[in-house]
Amino acid sequence: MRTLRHAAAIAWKDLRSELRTKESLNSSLSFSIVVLLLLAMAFDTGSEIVTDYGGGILWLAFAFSSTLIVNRSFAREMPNDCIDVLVASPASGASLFLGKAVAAFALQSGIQLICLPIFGVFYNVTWWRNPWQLFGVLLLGGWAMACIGTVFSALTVNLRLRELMLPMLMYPMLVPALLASMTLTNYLLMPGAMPPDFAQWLRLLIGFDIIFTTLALALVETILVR
Amino acid sequence: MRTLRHAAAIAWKDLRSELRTKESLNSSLSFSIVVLLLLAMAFDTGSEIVTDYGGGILWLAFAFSSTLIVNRSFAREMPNDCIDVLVASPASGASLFLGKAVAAFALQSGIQLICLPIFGVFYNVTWWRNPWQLFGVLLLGGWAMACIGTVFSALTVNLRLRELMLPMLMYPMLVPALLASMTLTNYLLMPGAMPPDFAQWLRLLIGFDIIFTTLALALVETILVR
Amino acid sequence: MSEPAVATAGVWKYFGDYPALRDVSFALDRGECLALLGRNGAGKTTLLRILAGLSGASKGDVKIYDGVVRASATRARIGWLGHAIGLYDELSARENLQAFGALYDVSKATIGEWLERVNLAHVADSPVREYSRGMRQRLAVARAFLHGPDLLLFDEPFTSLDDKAIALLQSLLTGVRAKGVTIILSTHQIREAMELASRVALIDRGKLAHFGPRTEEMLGDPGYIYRTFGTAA
Amino acid sequence: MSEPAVATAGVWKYFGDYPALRDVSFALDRGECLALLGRNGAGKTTLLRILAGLSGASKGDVKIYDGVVRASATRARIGWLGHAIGLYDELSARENLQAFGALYDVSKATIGEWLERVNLAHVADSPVREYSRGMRQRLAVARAFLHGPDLLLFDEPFTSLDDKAIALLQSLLTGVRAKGVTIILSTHQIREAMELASRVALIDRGKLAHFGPRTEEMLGDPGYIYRTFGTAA
Amino acid sequence: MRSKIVLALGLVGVPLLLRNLYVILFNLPDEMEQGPVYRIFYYHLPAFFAATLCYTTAMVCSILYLVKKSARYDAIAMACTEVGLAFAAVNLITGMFWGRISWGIWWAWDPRLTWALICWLVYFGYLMLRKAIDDPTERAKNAGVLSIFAYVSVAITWKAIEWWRTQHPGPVLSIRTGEQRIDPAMEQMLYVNTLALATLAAIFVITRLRQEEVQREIDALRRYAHAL
Ligand code: HEM
Ligand SMILES: Nc1ncnc2c1ncn2[C@@H]1O[C@H](COP(=O)(O)OP(=O)(O)OP(=O)(O)O)[C@@H](O)[C@H]1O
Ligand SMILES: Nc1ncnc2c1ncn2[C@@H]1O[C@H](COP(=O)(O)OP(=O)(O)OP(=O)(O)O)[C@@H](O)[C@H]1O
Ligand SMILES: [Mg+2]
Ligand SMILES: [Mg+2]
Repeated sequence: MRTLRHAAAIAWKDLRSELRTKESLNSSLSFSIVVLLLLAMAFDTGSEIVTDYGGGILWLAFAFSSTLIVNRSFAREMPNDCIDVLVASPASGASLFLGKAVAAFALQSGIQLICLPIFGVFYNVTWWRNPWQLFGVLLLGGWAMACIGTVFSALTVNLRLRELMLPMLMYPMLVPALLASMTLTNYLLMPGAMPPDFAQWLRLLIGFDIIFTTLALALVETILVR
Repeated sequence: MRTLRHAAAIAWKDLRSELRTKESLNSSLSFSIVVLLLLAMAFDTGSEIVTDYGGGILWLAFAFSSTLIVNRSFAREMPNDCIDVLVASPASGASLFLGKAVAAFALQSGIQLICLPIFGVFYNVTWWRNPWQLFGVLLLGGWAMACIGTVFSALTVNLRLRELMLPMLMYPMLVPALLASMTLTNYLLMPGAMPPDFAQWLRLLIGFDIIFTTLALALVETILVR
Repeated sequence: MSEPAVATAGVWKYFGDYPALRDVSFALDRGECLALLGRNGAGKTTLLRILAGLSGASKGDVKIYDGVVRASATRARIGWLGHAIGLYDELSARENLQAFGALYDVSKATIGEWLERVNLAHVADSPVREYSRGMRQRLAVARAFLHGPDLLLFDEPFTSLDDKAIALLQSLLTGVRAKGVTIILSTHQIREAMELASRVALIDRGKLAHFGPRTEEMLGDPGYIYRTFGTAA
Repeated sequence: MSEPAVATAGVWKYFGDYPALRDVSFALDRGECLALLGRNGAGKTTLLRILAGLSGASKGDVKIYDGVVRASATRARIGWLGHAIGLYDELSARENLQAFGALYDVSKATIGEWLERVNLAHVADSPVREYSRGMRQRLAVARAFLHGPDLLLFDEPFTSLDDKAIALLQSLLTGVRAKGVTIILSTHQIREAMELASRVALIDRGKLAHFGPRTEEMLGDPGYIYRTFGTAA
Repeated sequence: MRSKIVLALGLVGVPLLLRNLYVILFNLPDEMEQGPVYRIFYYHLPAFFAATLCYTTAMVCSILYLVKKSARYDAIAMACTEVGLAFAAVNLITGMFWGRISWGIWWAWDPRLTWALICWLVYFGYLMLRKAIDDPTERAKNAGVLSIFAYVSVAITWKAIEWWRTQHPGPVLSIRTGEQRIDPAMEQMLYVNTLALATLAAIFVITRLRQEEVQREIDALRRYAHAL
């Protein structure tokens, strides 16, 4: 309970400093348009590529924006040594991690929700075929990115661990989750019944989320206290 | 002359401190590998898509990873108010800009050079068909990214939500250069003679570099002095 | 009330090969105010960070109110003020105090009181980015006092405070000390510290060169301690 | 040698609606040392930043050695030391000085000398991140002196320096002053500043409340200036 | 004085706009292939022209601001960009509806469309940048620089139609092609409606500017009060 309350306080603070004004919404809106535009440039769309690989394009955009958001998660605590105050406070490492991950997740989800209809218009995709399942996949995949990304960001605090080449491994670690999300999204964008391996990919994604959240919660205390 | 000497000093300092911490280098390199990996998985490689869109994929990875580098360009000067010391020094805005852009360019080129063979392996592309022309395109396109990225890094360094603002402002400007680089790279990856509009795209890219470098050099002084 | 508020036994701290603290042992009773003195690079900050649980000792033992340093209950009793102010530039003073207060269950009213007390109520809603250096330091002081800690660990708290703010901080510190709060503060503004301190410790290149009560000689003459207990160097 | 080293005429500075400086005019001759005093938030830093060309005045005129503030030649003659140290944490002391020295064409030998002078030669190759606060401040002082400027603008330079380092800085400052260098320093450590200053300025909520020579009364009694020239508040 | 200009412009612009609407709807003939939908064209292209005018003024004023450092120019640049963005949005939206009707899709990654979108995004970014900076001089300075950079994208949008030939119709106006490709009556209507929309844009800019000036006056008064 206390952990959750502290986590909420930290998430709220993070969101507050990001969302000072409603302009943040506008800028994430145009940011996502820009990324989709970039992807459209790379692949001459209009051809059948989108219908087959829509999920790939969408998640690439998500991965990119998420990297940017999550990179700042702990970096925000560095000026003025705010991290010291947090570590010295009774908040546990787990609550710190949870708070930061939730804040990143919320920002990220905001961008995803904006992206989706824009994606629909610009790529002529009917994305609302299976809306609830799609949101489910967005949540699961989004959490995977927020979780791994936050751990990665925490490494910026700890010099010793940061130099262990861990950062190099961090992003590639995400690949299974992203791959699962892409495939699932592709399936959900297609008309017709789900292919048989839908459930299998879903299980992979859920398993990934569970494993990494557990690992992160267990390890974050070591990362933060020198 | 003095401008160049100062620029060299600044570039050298930037490179030195980046190579010390490898913060943006690591994240940018691993992120570009992830992009290549994801795209390889998202699009069944081997199909004709890669031969058609190889340049697009490559430059997409470069563009994304470049953001992570230029993001830090001026942000690096913020802790301890180093920017104040630079601005108070006799170094001109132009030399500051040049130094930073060159440092970003060097880091970026390092990443490109590592990415290129990885790209070749993942996608079964023989990228060394026209190696020198290809390097030329990498240089021109890379400079466009470094140049625009550095200017916008200076413009946005004090903003909240900088992480989203920077790409949102920078990419639309960059699109012509990226488009040209993508197309040129596609041509260079294809076997056979160059299409007739090769020269035209090349001219576009060079023109872009010249225009934006000039604009940046002319305007950066105004940006930096408050 | 018998056990000491802070007790260290044979604390060493290595940074690489460099011993920043060498065998530091002392015990400080409750309600005392310890002035931690020492030249630049002596190890004051290192010691305070170990006491606050921000870094671990390489060797030795630290007890705070008979608890281990990193225990959550212990942390809740500590008020920390480091070299940097530990505040978010883009949030306002009030939002900053709210953010940290939430970690200690501090009420809104208390936050308002503290803003009054450090004379920042009139600018409580502008972002900290716009504060002058002394205003930031005052807010940091309020942040450290906010949750009514039992042990204050202050690293150079007088930095960039003006005469009035120093007087204010001194009165705040004597005020809480009267209520039994233990205080450890490091500083180079010896005069101001001596007015408060009941004990004085001198660290000399990582060693605890002196630990004892504050005497009358120290009050008038800021150089006295270095001359008497320090090494020549 | 007739024209003043620094001359401001009717300088105003607004942050939004708030006038941080109101109609500040003074002229300081070469070789003088001005102590800039004022309570927290008075506007000392704002004034120094305008003199260094780091921010523009909203109204009014600033002349430095008869040149405009932002001219490249003028900038080369200024030594700036702000609230923050202006050094890169991940570079070593030597690399930091080299990086800044390159902008002023300072030789390697000079850099070595300055590292000796501020007593950092033994740690010159460890990254600044590992320095204690006072060591960082000493390095920042070296950085500001490095290129032999003609005008020193120092914002609270004594912060977190120990007794020896303060003495060192004082002797450095008197040394260069004897060679005709002009000095403006803001500080709350009035005692230390009065030993150096030849002129004293008091800023009171943005207004220049006093500007004149340092008198004998000021030397012994740090509160004198505020009592005599400040407003009650 | 200012209000008289607005009034005069209004007296010219609004009747012109209404007359044009009447002529477009009832007097001009249908286009051969597309039928009545094509009438959207009379707003699609003139809106873009009006936007280009606004952007150009904004760019010029930005340069003037950076040279003269007078807040007035910054205000003009800001007002022009806001209005330009609105007209560019009209161009985009009419285009999208037109596309929906004649191509069956809302959007295609045709170079012309893409550039129009990029241009819009760039100037939208300009407004975002303005909103994100609090200090007025800092804001004016950074925005001024951005406005100059942004103008490159306007130039490219203008040229895109010649550089890349794709789905979106190529140039039709005789001043660009040198030959008469559409009915002269249609072409004339385009110019007349451009004039009407440009007048409208001028009215918007001046109004917005006045709003801004009032705001600045209030700020100055507040400053004066603070200084006392
Ligand atoms: C979202 C969709 C569209 C956008 C963003 C768009 C954008 C533009 C722009 C920016 C211009 C002016 C450029 C210039 O003159 O240099 C233009 C002109 C024009 N547009 Fe569109 N357009 C769109 C859809 C359409 C459609 C669907 C049609 C008709 C089928 C169309 C027909 C034209 C014509 C005939 C011109 C005049 C060309 C000239 O002479 O310059 N547009 N459009
Ligand atoms: N992270 C670190 N890595 C290596 N050495 C360090 C590190 N932190 C501190 N040191 C060294 O430990 C010594 C003690 O530093 P500390 O910060 O405790 O000094 P201090 O007494 O607080 O000095 P000051 O009065 O200047 O603040 C210094 O010599 C410093 O160089
Ligand atoms: N960027 C800013 N935006 C808004 N207000 C500011 C800004 N910078 C400074 N101020 C205000 O201007 C006033 C003067 O600030 P300044 O930093 O010059 O004070 P100072 O005399 O240096 O104080 P200190 O002794 O605390 O360093 C303060 O009230 C401060 O709140
Ligand atoms: Mg210290
Ligand atoms: Mg100050």
